[in-house]
Amino acid sequence: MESLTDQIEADKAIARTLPGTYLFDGTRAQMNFALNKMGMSLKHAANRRAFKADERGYCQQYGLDDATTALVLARDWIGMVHAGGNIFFIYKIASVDPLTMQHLGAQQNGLSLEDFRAKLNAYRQS
Amino acid sequence: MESLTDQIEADKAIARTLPGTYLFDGTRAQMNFALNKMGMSLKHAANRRAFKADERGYCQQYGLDDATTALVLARDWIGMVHAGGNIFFIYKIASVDPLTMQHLGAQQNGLSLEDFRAKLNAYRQS
Amino acid sequence: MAQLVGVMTTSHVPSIGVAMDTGLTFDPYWKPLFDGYGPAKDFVRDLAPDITIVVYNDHGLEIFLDRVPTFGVAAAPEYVSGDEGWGPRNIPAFKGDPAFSWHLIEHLVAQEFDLTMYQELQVDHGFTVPMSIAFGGRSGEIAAWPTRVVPINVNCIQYPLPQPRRCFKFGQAIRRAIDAYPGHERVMILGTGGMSHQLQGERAGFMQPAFDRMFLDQFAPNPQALIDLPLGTYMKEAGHEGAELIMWLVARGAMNADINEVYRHYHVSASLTAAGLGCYVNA
Amino acid sequence: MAQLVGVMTTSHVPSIGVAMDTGLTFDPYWKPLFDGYGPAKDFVRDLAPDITIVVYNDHGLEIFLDRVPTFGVAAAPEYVSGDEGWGPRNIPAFKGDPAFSWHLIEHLVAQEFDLTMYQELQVDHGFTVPMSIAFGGRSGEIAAWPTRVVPINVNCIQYPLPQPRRCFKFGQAIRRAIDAYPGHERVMILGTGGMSHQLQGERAGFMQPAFDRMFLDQFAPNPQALIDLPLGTYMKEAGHEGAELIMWLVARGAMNADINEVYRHYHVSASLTAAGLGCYVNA
Ligand SMILES: [Fe+3]
Ligand SMILES: [Fe+3]
Repeated sequence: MESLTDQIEADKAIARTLPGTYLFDGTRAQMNFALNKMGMSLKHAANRRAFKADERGYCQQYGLDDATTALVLARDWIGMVHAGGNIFFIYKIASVDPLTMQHLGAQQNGLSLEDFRAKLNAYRQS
Repeated sequence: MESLTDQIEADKAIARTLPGTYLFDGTRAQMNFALNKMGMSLKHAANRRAFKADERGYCQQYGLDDATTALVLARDWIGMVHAGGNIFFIYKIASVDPLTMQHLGAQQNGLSLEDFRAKLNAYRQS
Repeated sequence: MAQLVGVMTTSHVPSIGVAMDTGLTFDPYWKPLFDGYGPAKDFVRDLAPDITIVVYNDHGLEIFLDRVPTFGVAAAPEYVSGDEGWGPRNIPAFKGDPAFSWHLIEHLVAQEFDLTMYQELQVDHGFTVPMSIAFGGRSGEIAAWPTRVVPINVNCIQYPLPQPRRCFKFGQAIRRAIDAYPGHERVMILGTGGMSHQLQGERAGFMQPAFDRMFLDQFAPNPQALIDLPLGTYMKEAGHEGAELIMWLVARGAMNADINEVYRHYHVSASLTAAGLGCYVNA
Repeated sequence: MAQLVGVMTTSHVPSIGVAMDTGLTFDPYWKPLFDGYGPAKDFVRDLAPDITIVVYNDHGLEIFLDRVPTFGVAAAPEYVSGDEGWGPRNIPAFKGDPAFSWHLIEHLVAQEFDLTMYQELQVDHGFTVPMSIAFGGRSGEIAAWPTRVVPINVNCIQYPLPQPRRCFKFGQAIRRAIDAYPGHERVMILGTGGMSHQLQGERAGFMQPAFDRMFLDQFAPNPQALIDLPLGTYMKEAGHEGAELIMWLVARGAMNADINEVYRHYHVSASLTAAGLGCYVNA
């Protein structure tokens, strides 16, 4: 009989072996808590203004390490995901600019916005 | 067969019919949310200082109605419980003075601290 | 007793809210989607629910990673649209029904669901967009919501998400609680989220209409097939965020075994999300 | 696999913490209580747990009525004593074990427990006082905790509390998770709260030693008798706050059907609370 642990591991293994996918489990949730917390803080308009006024200082205030701060300043979304960013919290950084989820999708795919939109629209045929 | 609702109501009825007991269920949780929220706020030392400096103003800031504010100013613990206060949140008001849970117990019983302690100590015989 | 009069399920996407709030619903990009919502609005208007239970997930408005509840049920007198990072939606506040909510909470905890109970809660696009689709006019416009609401949130942001099987059972328990309510309220459940989409990683933009159509085909007649799929399979076939489809299973669990599909709409895509919608009544 | 090496159960009362932190444990009022803790400290020292799971309830430090979880499991790297209103206790920080905590969380959600997952959490007297009793010296003094910890909180402040039956099952599920952990850690569970006490209302100060003794007598050989009691009965017999005894049932659920009582202590009273303590190992 398959053990409970085997079931859990098998379930996670499916998501973990998907290309370009980063299962947001406990391991990732711990990876860069500070980055996600900084993103969450931007739900407050006053914090968005403070971030805009001094992005680097704001990142330091939330305890981001230098590498992560550089990713934020560069709006390197795929880099932030690799570094433990959760899309819903880093999206709040994007919203300050403002960028849409399509911009984030395009950059993560290494595509121009136009090409990424074409890719999305191509699903209409399927 | 007893329905789920009957079971729930029977269970609550036991606690609701106990003398001097106020089952802290949804009904009571709604009754005076502002009072409990004000009590909760006193877990921050800065808020305790603000409360001490201007108790009435602090209560108003948290939206307490006049009757509840009067209970707070008078340290009328049983009155606060009757008005929807939860003991763990109003205890934070007491801690500002500071009073102990024995003071709150005595006042709720209508006893002096000495008599209430004697009542507690009498259990040692049982 | 109160009565479950019907279920609507729909995807929730921030940009659908933006399209409604900025008058873009007749725009060529959005028109096919919004045209498809018309019959659902008629369905909901005819249901005329007194209470709408909205099963949704929070996306970082009220829930951060410091404290993630699996299931939450709210019992506040009012809920407002919160600021997710691009300002709150300019829509009326939602009126709650604390008495009904507390009844639900008591009956769900008694059935061994380990809820988080809210007395204060703001709601995000996961809640407000489906409400606008269901109750608003062509462009989501509305002066006042014609229903009281109960927000029920389900963890979809941090693994472990609740299993599909658990979500279905949660719906069954909600139904028992509705049936036990000593009023005559008409209750609708709005199941939200999905369908296939992925927002994070190099796979962002992934959709899979074939899986979504299978899900829609099985939803009414054969939900067991959907409950038996592991979460990993949802993430594989519907995308990392497409696992939100577990919230449709909460709504399905609340219905009879036999149900009728009244209406279905499927549109690829609303931004990165394959947008599905279904209207169902008990047979 | 990890091993459950033993269970200690104990009441938790703020004033016990105050007595320890202000050097009153030899005071005539407190001495009989602290004398009784000695053998429990020996028991815990011999168990030498690598990990201690502390089942406790928050009393308004981290949990307010805006958002009350039924069950929470924490996975933080560190936990500190928080300020409940009279300043934090001056004790060392507690080291967590995130890997073990996440294992527990995954195995509990898979067993259909609808947890709240914490990555940040301060702990209150419900947690710190039992830890000082178990691991500290005569007056609770300690330079560093000799164990990693996992805080598990249970709603005891707002009805509906989880049923005694559900708490016992929660313990059973925790045990399965411990047994499945691929390490060699020695795990202790600290079940806290109770025994009879009531803090609110004209009935404040109520205690009932006869009920507490019955509970202690049945705890090892016949927990079913305790699980079958409704919550209302706990409130009647043990007081509105005495219903915290459900947390002892979580600890009991994690043990074998057959267990041995190694030590028991019962003292009336610590302030308003009848203070009980038990040490148990699997038979
Ligand atoms: Fe979503
Ligand atoms: Fe307690």
